[in-house]
Amino acid sequence: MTSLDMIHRSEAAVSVELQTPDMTLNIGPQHPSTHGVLRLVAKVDGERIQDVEPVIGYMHRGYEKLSEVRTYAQITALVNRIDWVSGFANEVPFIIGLEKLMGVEAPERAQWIRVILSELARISSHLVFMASYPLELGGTTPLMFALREREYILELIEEVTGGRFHPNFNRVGGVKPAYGGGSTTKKQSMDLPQGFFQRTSDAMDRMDTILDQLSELATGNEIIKMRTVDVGVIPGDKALEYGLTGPNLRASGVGYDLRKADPYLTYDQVEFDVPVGRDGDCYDRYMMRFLEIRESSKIVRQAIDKIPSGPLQAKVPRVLKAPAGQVYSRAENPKGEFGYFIVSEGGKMPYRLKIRSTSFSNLTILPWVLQGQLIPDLVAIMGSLDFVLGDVDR
Amino acid sequence: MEFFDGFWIQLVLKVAVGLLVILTGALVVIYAEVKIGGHMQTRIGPYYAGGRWGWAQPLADAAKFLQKEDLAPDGADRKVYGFAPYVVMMSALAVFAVIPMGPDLVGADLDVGVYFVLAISSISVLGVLMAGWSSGNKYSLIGGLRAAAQLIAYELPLVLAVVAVVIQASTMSLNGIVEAQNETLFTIGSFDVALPYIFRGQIVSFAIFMIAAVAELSRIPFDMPIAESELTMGYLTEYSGIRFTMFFLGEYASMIGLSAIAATMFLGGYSVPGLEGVSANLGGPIVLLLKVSVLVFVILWIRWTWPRLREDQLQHLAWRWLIPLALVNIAVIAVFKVAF
Amino acid sequence: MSDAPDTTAVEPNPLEKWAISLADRLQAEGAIVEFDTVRIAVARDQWVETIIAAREELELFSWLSAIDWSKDVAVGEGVAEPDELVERFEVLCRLSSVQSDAGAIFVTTLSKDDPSIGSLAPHIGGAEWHEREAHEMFGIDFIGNTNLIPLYLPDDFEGNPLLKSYPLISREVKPWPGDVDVEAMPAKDEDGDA
Amino acid sequence: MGVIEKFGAPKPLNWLFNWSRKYSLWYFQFGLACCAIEVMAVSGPRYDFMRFGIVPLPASPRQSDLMVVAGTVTDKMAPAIKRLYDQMPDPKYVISMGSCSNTGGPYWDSYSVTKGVDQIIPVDIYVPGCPPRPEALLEGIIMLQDRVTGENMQKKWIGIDERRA
Repeated sequence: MTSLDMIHRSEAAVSVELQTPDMTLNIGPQHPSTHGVLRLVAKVDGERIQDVEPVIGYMHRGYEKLSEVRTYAQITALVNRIDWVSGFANEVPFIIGLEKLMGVEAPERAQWIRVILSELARISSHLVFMASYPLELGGTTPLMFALREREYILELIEEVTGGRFHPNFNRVGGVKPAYGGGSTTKKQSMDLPQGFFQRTSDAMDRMDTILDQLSELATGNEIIKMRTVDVGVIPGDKALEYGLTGPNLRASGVGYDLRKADPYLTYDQVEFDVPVGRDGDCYDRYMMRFLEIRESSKIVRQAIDKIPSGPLQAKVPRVLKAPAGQVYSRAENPKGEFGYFIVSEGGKMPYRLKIRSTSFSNLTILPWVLQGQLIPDLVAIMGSLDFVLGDVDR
Repeated sequence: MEFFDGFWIQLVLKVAVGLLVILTGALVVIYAEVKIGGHMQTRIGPYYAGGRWGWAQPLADAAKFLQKEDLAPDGADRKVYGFAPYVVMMSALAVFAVIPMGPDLVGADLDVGVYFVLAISSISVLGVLMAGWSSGNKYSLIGGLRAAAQLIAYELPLVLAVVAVVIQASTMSLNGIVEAQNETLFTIGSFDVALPYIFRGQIVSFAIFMIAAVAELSRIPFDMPIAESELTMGYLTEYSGIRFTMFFLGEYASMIGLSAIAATMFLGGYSVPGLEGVSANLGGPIVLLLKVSVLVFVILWIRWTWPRLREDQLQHLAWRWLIPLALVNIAVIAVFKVAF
Repeated sequence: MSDAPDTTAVEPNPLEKWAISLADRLQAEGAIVEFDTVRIAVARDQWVETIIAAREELELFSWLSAIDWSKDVAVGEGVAEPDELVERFEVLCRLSSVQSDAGAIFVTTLSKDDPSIGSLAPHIGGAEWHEREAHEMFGIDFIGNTNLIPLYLPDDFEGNPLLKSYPLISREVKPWPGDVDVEAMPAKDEDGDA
Repeated sequence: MGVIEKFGAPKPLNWLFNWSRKYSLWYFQFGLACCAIEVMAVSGPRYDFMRFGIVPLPASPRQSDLMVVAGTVTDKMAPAIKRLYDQMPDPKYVISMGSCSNTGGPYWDSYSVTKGVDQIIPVDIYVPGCPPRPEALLEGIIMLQDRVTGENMQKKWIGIDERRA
């Protein structure tokens, strides 16, 4: 007997006492607000959620198993697609771990290129958030504005890597030699496209003005504030307990950013601020991303100034074999700490690859934070956690 | 022309012409919605349908929905489910019966026109509730209940805003209200100046009326009943094909309807200074159309700019702000009416 | 940790010093540092207590997972020296500090006969899903976690995919199509028994 | 519309019906994986599939004509996709977008991925790519529109599926 039947039947009981049986609302797996395929089984009393049980796994593709039957080079292609809005950022921790394992160090220019592309990926990921979050609150126009700007960022990524958002650009010991360099000599043609830095810094200038526009349209909007301020508050200790990282953790007042706390690549050579929130509500989580785009564009600008010339690729053996060992490497993905625990037994493929995906940990808090909220707030809270289902399910 | 004098003939003609005009209008507004919305979002919007500018997009939509399979879910209460769209559509269309488009161009010049309009337009709540209840879908049910709560909450400020106008015009006939606005207020030289009510102290009523109208239409920022990101499509979730079209057209028809009422009551309706006699009958509809277009545009503009409120915030707005404000407004208007 | 090569130099570097002192403070069995990764070996019956104690200084619960050390490898590569391998599960849990770059992976060993361990879920809310995942993927029981229902896979799915003995049927039906230097064709004698 | 099923629609009517379906493909807001982000990009200002009459309004399958299976279909998701497809009213069209939903793509050997959405629902157009570029999806949409133009409603309503023929 479904609960709806119960409601129909309870008509008779109205005169005796007003019964309101709990309704079990099944949201998803296809639902406009679930960013893909998440299912929530919510017990609701009217519009108030009493208990919610997320059902994930609709996008489970078995990454960890598939990685065990793929060579290291093939895995880089695969991991792009874990968190599909920031493909490049997924490669970075994996390749850093692998380089550590193999004792290779990428040339400095390659490291800077990784920094630039990571930050571009961060901007594009945050722009997707800036696009989809107002949409969940009902505003359609910020979506289009943010998507429009995202295209300019994707253009840059594509120019260098050849892919719009699954670049597969990292190689052990460097980055893939990009095509399209100016000269015909072989050495120069294996570099970034000509004029890339100019176009990138132009795009960053554009980004700053656009952020002002977006802040007028969305961030400063009273309705958005009404919908997000003091909604879905996550205190810092709860966030740590549930393993939240990235903007979600920083919104709760914990200023933990791996780019500062455990600098990788060349992040120790650039100056930037880490925005930290105060209340841990949806508005703070929204603002974290908003502010981080500005910081990212700062980093990109500095990287353009500081990038040295040189080779893109260190010498590595033709067949990639990692020596036996276990390494955990992590990086600050747009969504938080993204890590790979690589267990190698000396072969061409890892013996075990544990992927610490950000959104999975970020989503574990969902049942806790949704308790007692209203259905409209469910949408606001889920959106503010900014998860990607591929990153949750892997 | 004896043929046209018969009551039934006249009625059929009126209804036929009215239906044609209103439905065409609704289609135009739908087109405007996607096209203007597109341009506001730096997109092009429909482009290829019909050869140029995508002008035939709404026609294609309508013709397509005609061919769609008409589904009713197993758990649905068939009769109520089937009847609900007609209720909504009827309430949207019946409003037009009393809207004056010229001194003599009015479907039925009721003495209690205002009353009729308010009564008829609130029937749509019933249709929405029927749709939500009968669909046998939980989203529909929540959507229907939200719609009912919302429409009831906003019916009040709507009525109270209208009451202020009725007090000032001392009539409940819509024609009378237009004529009251057409009266010469003062003269500058030889030029008679008549001002619509919006410039005669009714600006607050107008604002309340428009806010409540947007809420009545369940449009952003008050579109919780069909909040896509929350309730899929709310009470519309299970409707397909021709029945969905009815709801869809009904929504846009009532958008025109409410805009026309607002134009009639606050912006002087069909009248514009200098248009009198026969030319008022000829030009009236055009004047009204222009005024309606402006209001419709504003409603579209809001839709494409703002996000939506939450259900409790919406109720909060209605009960704690709009209704008290409307009451104060009535008191002020009444005092002025008596005093001057 | 028999198979992990001892890369410790003669004089411990700061990271190793820290790791050893952490292991001492937590009364763990030992610490291994390789490739900047700290692993702290924990006795199975001390698991929950150690992790809770460690959260005093490593606040962020990062992840929990497991490794299946097995000789029976259906797909992919096995261990380097299968003859010396002790078949076992390793349960790993990573905690990290949010004040510094410190972080450690806590490791405990479970025998294949009795793959069960105390659950962290009642103490660390975030562990619940990770334990569900490990339960589903490896068949490890977490005693005290009341919600060990499948997390990822459909209800009628059988087997624990991340066990080394779990085959990928698709590969057997149709081997890797390209002539890339990936691996040899799957051996014929592998049993597709999930 | 039993008449049309028996005698077929006269040509102008058939044309009108086909034309209206061609330019009014309401797209069901439904995304699975990476490709869904590309669909978002296609709905965005630079590509804007609303030009072709793809209106991304309905969030419910009941009002939609076009389903773009954008992304990896897993065995857990497959029944839900089948159900959503069944909930769509006829006439309806399916575009399978991306390698994953065409064949399983990079997850061809996974234990949890359905190798091709055409195992569960009929597909009109396959768009290759991982993910397909927005231009590729637009091409797929135009191909679908061309296909709709040549359809015979009589056959369709009787139940002759030209896709299967």
